[in-house]
Amino acid sequence: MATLNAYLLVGAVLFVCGVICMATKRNGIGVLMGVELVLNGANVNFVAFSKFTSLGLDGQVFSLFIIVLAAAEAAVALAIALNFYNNHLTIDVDRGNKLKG
Amino acid sequence: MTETGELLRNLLMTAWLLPLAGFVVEIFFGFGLFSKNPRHSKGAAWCAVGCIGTGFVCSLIALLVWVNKTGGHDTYEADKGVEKGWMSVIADHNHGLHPHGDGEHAEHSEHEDGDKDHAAGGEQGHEAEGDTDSHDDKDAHAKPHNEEASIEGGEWQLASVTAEESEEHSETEDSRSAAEFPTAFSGRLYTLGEFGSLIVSLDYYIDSLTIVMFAMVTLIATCIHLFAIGYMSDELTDDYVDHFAHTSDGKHVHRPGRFYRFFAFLSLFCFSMLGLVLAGNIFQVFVFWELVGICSFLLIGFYTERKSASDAANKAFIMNRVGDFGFLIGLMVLWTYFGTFNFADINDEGQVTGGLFSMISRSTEGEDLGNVRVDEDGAVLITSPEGEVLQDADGNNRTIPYALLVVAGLGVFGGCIGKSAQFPLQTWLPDAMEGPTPVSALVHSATMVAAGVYLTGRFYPMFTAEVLLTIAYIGGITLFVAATIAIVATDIKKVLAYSTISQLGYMMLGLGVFGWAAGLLHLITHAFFKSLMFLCSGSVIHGCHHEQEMPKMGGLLKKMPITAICMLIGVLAIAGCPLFLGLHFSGYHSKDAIVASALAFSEKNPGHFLLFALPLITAGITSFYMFRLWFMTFWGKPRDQHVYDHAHESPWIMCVPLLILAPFAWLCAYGGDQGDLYVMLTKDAPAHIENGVTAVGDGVVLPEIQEMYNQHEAAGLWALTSAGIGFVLAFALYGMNLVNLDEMKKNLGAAHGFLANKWHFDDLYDGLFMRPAHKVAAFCAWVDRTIFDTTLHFLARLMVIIAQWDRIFDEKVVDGFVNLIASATGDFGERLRVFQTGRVRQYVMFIVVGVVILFAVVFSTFPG
Amino acid sequence: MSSTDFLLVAIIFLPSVAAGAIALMDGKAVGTIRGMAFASTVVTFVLTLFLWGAWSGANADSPGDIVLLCEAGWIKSWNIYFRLGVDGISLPLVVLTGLVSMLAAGASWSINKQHKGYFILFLLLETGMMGVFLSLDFFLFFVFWEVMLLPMYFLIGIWGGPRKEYAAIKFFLYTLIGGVLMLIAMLMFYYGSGATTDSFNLIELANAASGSESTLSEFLSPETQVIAFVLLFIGFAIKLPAFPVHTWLPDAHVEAPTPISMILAGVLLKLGGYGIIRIAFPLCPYGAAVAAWWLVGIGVVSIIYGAFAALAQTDFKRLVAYSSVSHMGYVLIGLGVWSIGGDAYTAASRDYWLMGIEGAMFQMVAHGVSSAGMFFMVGVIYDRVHHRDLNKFGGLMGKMPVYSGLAAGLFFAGLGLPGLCGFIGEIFVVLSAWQFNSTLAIVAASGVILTAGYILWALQRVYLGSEYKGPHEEDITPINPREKSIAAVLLVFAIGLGVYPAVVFDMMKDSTANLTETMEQGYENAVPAVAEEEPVEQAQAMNN
Amino acid sequence: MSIDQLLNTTGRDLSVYFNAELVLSATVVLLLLFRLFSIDRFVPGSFVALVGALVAGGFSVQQVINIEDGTSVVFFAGMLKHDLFTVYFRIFLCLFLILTIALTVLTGIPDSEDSPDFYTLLLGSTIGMMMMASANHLLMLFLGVEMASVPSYVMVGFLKGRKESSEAALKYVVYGAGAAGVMLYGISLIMGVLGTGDMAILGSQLSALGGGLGSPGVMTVALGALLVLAGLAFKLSLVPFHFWAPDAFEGAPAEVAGFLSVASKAGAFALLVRFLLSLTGAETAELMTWFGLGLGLIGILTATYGNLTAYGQTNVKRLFAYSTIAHAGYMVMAVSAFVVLQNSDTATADDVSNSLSSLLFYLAAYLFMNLGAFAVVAMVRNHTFREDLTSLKGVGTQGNWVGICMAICVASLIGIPGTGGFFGKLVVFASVYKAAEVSSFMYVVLAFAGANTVFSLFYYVKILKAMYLEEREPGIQPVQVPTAERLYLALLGVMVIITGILPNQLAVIAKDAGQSILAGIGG
Repeated sequence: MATLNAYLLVGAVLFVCGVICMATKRNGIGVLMGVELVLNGANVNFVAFSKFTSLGLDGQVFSLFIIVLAAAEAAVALAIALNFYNNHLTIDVDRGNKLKG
Repeated sequence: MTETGELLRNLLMTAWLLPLAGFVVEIFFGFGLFSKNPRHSKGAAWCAVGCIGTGFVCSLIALLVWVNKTGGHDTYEADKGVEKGWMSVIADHNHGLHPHGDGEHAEHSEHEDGDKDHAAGGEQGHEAEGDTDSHDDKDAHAKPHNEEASIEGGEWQLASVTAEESEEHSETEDSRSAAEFPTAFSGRLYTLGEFGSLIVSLDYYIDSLTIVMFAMVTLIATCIHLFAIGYMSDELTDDYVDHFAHTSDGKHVHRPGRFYRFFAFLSLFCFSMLGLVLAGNIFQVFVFWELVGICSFLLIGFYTERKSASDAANKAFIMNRVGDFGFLIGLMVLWTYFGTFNFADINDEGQVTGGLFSMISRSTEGEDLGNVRVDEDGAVLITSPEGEVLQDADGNNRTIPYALLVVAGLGVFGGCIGKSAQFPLQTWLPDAMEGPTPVSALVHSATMVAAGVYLTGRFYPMFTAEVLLTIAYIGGITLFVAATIAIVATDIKKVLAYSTISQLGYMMLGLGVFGWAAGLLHLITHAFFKSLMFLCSGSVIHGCHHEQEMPKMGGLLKKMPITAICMLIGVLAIAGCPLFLGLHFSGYHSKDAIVASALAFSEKNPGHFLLFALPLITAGITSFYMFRLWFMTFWGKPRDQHVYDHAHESPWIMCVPLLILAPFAWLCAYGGDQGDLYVMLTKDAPAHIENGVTAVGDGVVLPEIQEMYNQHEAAGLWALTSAGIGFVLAFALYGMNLVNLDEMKKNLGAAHGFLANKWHFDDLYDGLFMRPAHKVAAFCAWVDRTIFDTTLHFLARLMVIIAQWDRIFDEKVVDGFVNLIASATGDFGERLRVFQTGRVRQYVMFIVVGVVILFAVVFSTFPG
Repeated sequence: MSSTDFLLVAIIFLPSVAAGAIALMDGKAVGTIRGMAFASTVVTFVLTLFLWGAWSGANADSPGDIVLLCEAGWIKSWNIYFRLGVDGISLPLVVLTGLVSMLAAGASWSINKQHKGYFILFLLLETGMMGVFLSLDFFLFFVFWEVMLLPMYFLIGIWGGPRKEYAAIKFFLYTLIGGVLMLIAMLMFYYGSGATTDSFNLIELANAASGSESTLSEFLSPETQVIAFVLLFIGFAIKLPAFPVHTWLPDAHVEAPTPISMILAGVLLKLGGYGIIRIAFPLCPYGAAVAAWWLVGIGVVSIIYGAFAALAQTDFKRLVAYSSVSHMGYVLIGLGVWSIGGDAYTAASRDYWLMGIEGAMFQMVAHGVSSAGMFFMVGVIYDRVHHRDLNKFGGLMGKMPVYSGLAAGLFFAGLGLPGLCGFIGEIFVVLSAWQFNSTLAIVAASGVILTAGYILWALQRVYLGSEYKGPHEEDITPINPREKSIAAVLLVFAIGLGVYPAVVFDMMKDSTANLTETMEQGYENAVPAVAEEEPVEQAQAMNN
Repeated sequence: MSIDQLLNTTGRDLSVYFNAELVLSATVVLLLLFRLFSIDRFVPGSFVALVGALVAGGFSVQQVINIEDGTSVVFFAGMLKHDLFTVYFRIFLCLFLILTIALTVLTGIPDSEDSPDFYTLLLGSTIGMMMMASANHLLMLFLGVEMASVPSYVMVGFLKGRKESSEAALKYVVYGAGAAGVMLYGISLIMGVLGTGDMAILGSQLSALGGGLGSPGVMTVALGALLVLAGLAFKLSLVPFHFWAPDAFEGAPAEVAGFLSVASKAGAFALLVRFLLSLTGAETAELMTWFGLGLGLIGILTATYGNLTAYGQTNVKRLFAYSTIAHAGYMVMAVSAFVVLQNSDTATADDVSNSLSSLLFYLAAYLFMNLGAFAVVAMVRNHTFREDLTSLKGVGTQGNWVGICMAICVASLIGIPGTGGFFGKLVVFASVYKAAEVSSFMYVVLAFAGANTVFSLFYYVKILKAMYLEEREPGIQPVQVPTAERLYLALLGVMVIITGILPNQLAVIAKDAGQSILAGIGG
């Protein structure tokens, strides 16, 4: 029987993976995938907490919302990525370095 | 306030304020308000003459009133007064002064009327001569017959009034306090500022010294105004060519004449000078002290186009300010410890406030230091007019540390040093000769420079023995140094200037050796003969078309006899020449008195022998250089034919003043220490000069007045011998040309050079003060630029360098302190900008880093 | 609203109203704009004279108190009120402001671009100045204080000389720093007095500080008073300006156009001194007593430093600017000569301090006249030859005799010549200083030599001499009637104040006497508190 | 709770407490429908949006009238909370929305083609912010943030053809998503440990955990809270989560930048206050004080960073972005003071509500001055097609309204008395000073706040200098704005001054709002 901590560990790993993905991927889509990982890391936590603690259904509801929101956000993010591509003819996020300082 | 007091006040204030009114009118002359062609009009001059002339008449009336009133009462008052401090001093003094006068009380009431008339009449006639000039000799000769009687009588009358006045004063002054200032009138004009118990006001203080000074100043000023109408007449033009001022292309400066302005300044000066004399408190003296200074500045720099003139004006004013700095310190001490500036006690609605002169009481009690009352700690006690020790709110005795009293005295005297061109601040006066000659005559010989002596005399009660000794030495050094320089000076005005310094030194020395009356007598006599000589020199310069160098003159006696004779009278007066029938030249009396005081002093204090030797030797030097001047100018053959050919006697408007002044220069001190003038002056002498001061420890002994009188004969002989030698030498060298002067000059080159360079004082001051001051100034400016602006700026840059940051913020917009913050913050901001890399992946890293850092911070500082 | 309320409000806001009217005018109607602006300053000046009359009536009833109070609610949630009033300390400065503003408006004919904006800002500035002098609510005071910043920034920055931007921002920066410190001090008083209805009321705060009856139940502890005083003092010292924080002044004065230099020197510097008297002193008597030595010391350094710096300048206007630093040093000395707490302090010492304060106040008024005059005179010649290099003048006495005469008079007033206004303030301050500290007094007195030095030297280089040595000689025309009348008015005031200074002293004497008494009370109130705490601290130290 | 009850209450909630949001949502739908049926050719999208915003604003104002003093109502099954605080922000946001729409109409930034989309996004984002202001559950917290953020990502990238715009949008979305993830993770920890997401009881749950501050439970909650705060800090652009802001502002149109700088901050601050209050329980004073001081530190860093970095900027929008960061720093100081005071024994209730109201006041004053500044930037851009400082040169001396409005706004941003910015700063400083009596660290905060006022002078004056002291460069178009724009600018300028010289009413309202939320948590 997996314990709460095990789930939490999985969540944390997902979270960290996501962050690392965001920070290292040069491909815009890859970065967005990292975002999904981060969100889902939290999702795992919620579901685990709802199972093991008094949080109850709240956690599961929360995770549902997150999934929906992640979808919406992904849609927007993809649109923006597409726009970026239109302008830069690449999806390499490092090429977007005009704004700085 | 008595009627007499009011009358005197009104008269003197009229004399004082008229020149101010004159100034206001005259200064607007240039606008053509009063005349269609202001540049050609003498209106301003006549306005000025009218003002100062009226002032003179007022002063004269005041003098007569004073003599009359003070002489108009019975002598029993004097007996009453014997019991009272100051009064008794005067009375005793008179007894001591005149052996003949002893026991003659009974006669006085009989003599009363006649004496009074004579005293008044004598003076009146005396002065009236000045105006009319015609009966000069007759009156002068007529006087001696009644001399003895009139002097004694007049003097007794004057003395007797002291107590009488004190009764009359009771309206404003407590009779007791008035008794201490028996013939003095004092009151308030208006208040400048009132701070709790402290009041700063404008007051007036009228005593015999004031009145004598008023008469002297107004008379001389009137004469000089008249003289100046002639002397300055070439300014009456629209195109005045100044031959001494050049433009950069070498041409002479052309400018409109400024006749009216000269007289405006003269009027302003007269106002200031009279205000100084009339002042009733030391603060007010300071006020007018500065005002005469600025008038002197304006008049010295009258030829504004000449660099030398404006330099001299600046020098005069700034050197005076150096002295005034001391004056200011004195004022601060006095103000802090005495809480008043008033000379005399002031009575406000029955409440008598002590004046300075009654706050230091002199007694001969055992515990006292010198003759000043002190407490057990050696601090000087401050007393009320009644002679009781004052107490502060906590019930402690009010005191002033003895040292601070000395500081106060020295400080005030410091002002006198500057104003009277004493060593070490003497160098401005010769330069001041850049001003027109009437200015030199009025401001820089007769009146303003004598103000220092006047103040020293006026403030005498506050000086301690140490201060007096300083005064004496300063005077001694000055009189010798200046006289030696005068030997080699060739500019006729410069000789007179150095002579003035030297004579002022005499006065200071006289005052310093406790010869109060001697010093002030010399002040008056000197004023007359020196102004006369300056006017004569002005006449010579005018006659020789602005030639001032004596080596180019000679033989002018024939061309300008009036000038020459008048000058000779002046020379004889300054040399101290005696004459038959008691018609001694005034300098004889006054210098004799000073030398006698010095002799008495050095007998008491053998260690200070120099104080006798210096004036004695200098008497000879004085005689030498003055006769040198006269011989070089008027005697012998013309040295420069061109100058001689064009020389001419001055017009009547310039000669008349000479003729008016000459008899005064000759005879004003008639009678010496028994003469009218002397007696009148001593009427209000400070109380403690009578008895002298006994030394405490190693201190100096100040001689009694009687001891000085005893030395008169001996001193007179000494001085006469010395002067005689001087005359003989001068006659030999310049009158008969026995020696080749050029040879001598060559042989004595070093000494001559030293003297011709005025003992190198100017160089010394330049190196000591002027250059350092400008250095410091430059330093301050540099500090402002550097310390406050650049250094911090530099630090900001240093910070950048240390940080190895290569994008130095190079905004050129701002520098300095703003730049510090601006560039420091700017640099810092720039460095912060590097974090804003513009790369989104790094941004994400920053989130992580941020969270981790926060995490670390959280759990390192977590309260649990 | 009573008539006196109206008077006070009108004095403050009339210039603003005029500014509003000008804003609606056509910018090309230069003459009308000038006339309008000048007229409004004249009316304001006349109103200040009416205020004088109203004040003297009210002051007779309650000598020395702040009278003609006018109060209206403003920001009630923060206990901020619109409180105005006048007493003998503010009145002379109000009149001075009216006068200098009027003359500066007259001097503004030389402004040659963007007249409309200039006069709007100018009038707003006058509102700010009047507001500072008349407000009795700390917050209101602060608002007016800071409100002047922006107009001044633009006035210097747009119409100024070559380095105008630098000067403007420097002025802005320094004043803002001072303002921030003052803001913090203001909060200290607000909360220190319990944040109640009267916590911004300067009168009640002063009452509380002096320990007399007050609507405020609590007040700052003595230690806090010291901190508050330091904060306030720095803020005011910047404006004054005092030695280490003076460097904005030369730049601002030099770069500003002539009328603004007149305002700066004539009025703005006085705000610093006024702030100290009106706020820093009565609100922190204990702090003032503790800091007295610093005040005097800084004052002395300012005098000497300013004088030396002036001596070194070659720019005519800069010289005058540094002379302001020097002259305002006397103000600090006069205010600071409070030897309370020392052994030698007696009832008489307070009189000397009173003399110092009144001398300082007089010095502010006198400097307002003389320095405004000096700046104006510099401006007159600058308008003609467009340079200010002292070494390139000379001979103006011959070319512009009337101008030179007037200028000499005004410069002599700056020099401290008796009979002119500069003398009275300086001498009274110096005289009062010896009882405080003789050394400092002597050093301060030595300033008279330096002052004479730099002023005379400048006069010699500019006015005397045989010929004019600089460029644009052909443009040197005689002074015109407008300039002549401005200078003459200033000179008349300089002479009048110098000859009869009692006119100013009479105005302020009751108020300053009140001030010294209450501050003495305040100090004595605070001393037991300090004395009590010390044993406690010692006991704690023992326990530890 | 039965379904009937639920339906009933929901109906009531919708019509009474949620009507403003409802109107805005309806407007969004309407906009989309109009586009669908091409009605937008006859009825401009801006008009529809404006009407919607006005109606929503009207409802919000009506809520003020209806609300009873000091009451708070929980609705939507405890998800949202209705009190004066909420209403205050609703009105604030509606007002701002109206002004923004007006501005976009004047400057014409969305062309008619795109305008329904643009206003849809704008309105959607505003709804999210309103939800942030009324959130009473951690779920709503998250939803609100996301709802406000997601449309704003798009708005930043609205200038489709511009490289900078798309780059800015991408950065914003990535950064925002990352921050959301972090926040979400924090929420999960808090909810997991405390067993609830209801913000009303978080505090009591936390207190009930016991075991002192060192216990793992509390530590975990603290960590969770920290992560949530990091997410909020992203919205507030606090250092070190500010990186998106300058880039996004520079890339976005000035109108959008203005909107983001004010509105999303307002919502986020409301949320921050609510979140921090929710954690306050009987035993949490020490923890919360510590959070408060931490916020103070963040405030120092943020204000200093913003002001210093702004100095070197040449792009006006970027400069104002840093200015926005700096002002967020001041406001966080107010929050910090509020938290410190709220958790101290000595501070009175009045002090606490004053400190909260200082934040609310500052926000209101900031609304006008910052919008004014961005409006000027937008208008100048329309004439010069540039947004750098050089393009502003000489604009002021041309004597038009743009310069005066900008001068007033800049003065207010500096904090010159007579402007709203000054009074805002004063009340913030006052709260910090008051808090310093509790914790002396706040003196440091106060000192930095003061110093930052001075620092900020430099770059603000650069703007004034360019506008007034420098000559217009040749070849740059003069800026002469039409009357409507003048009036708009005049309105903002006047409002800045009114908030400065007659701030009493606003201060009273802000105080009431502050008191209401405090009353809501029962002290």
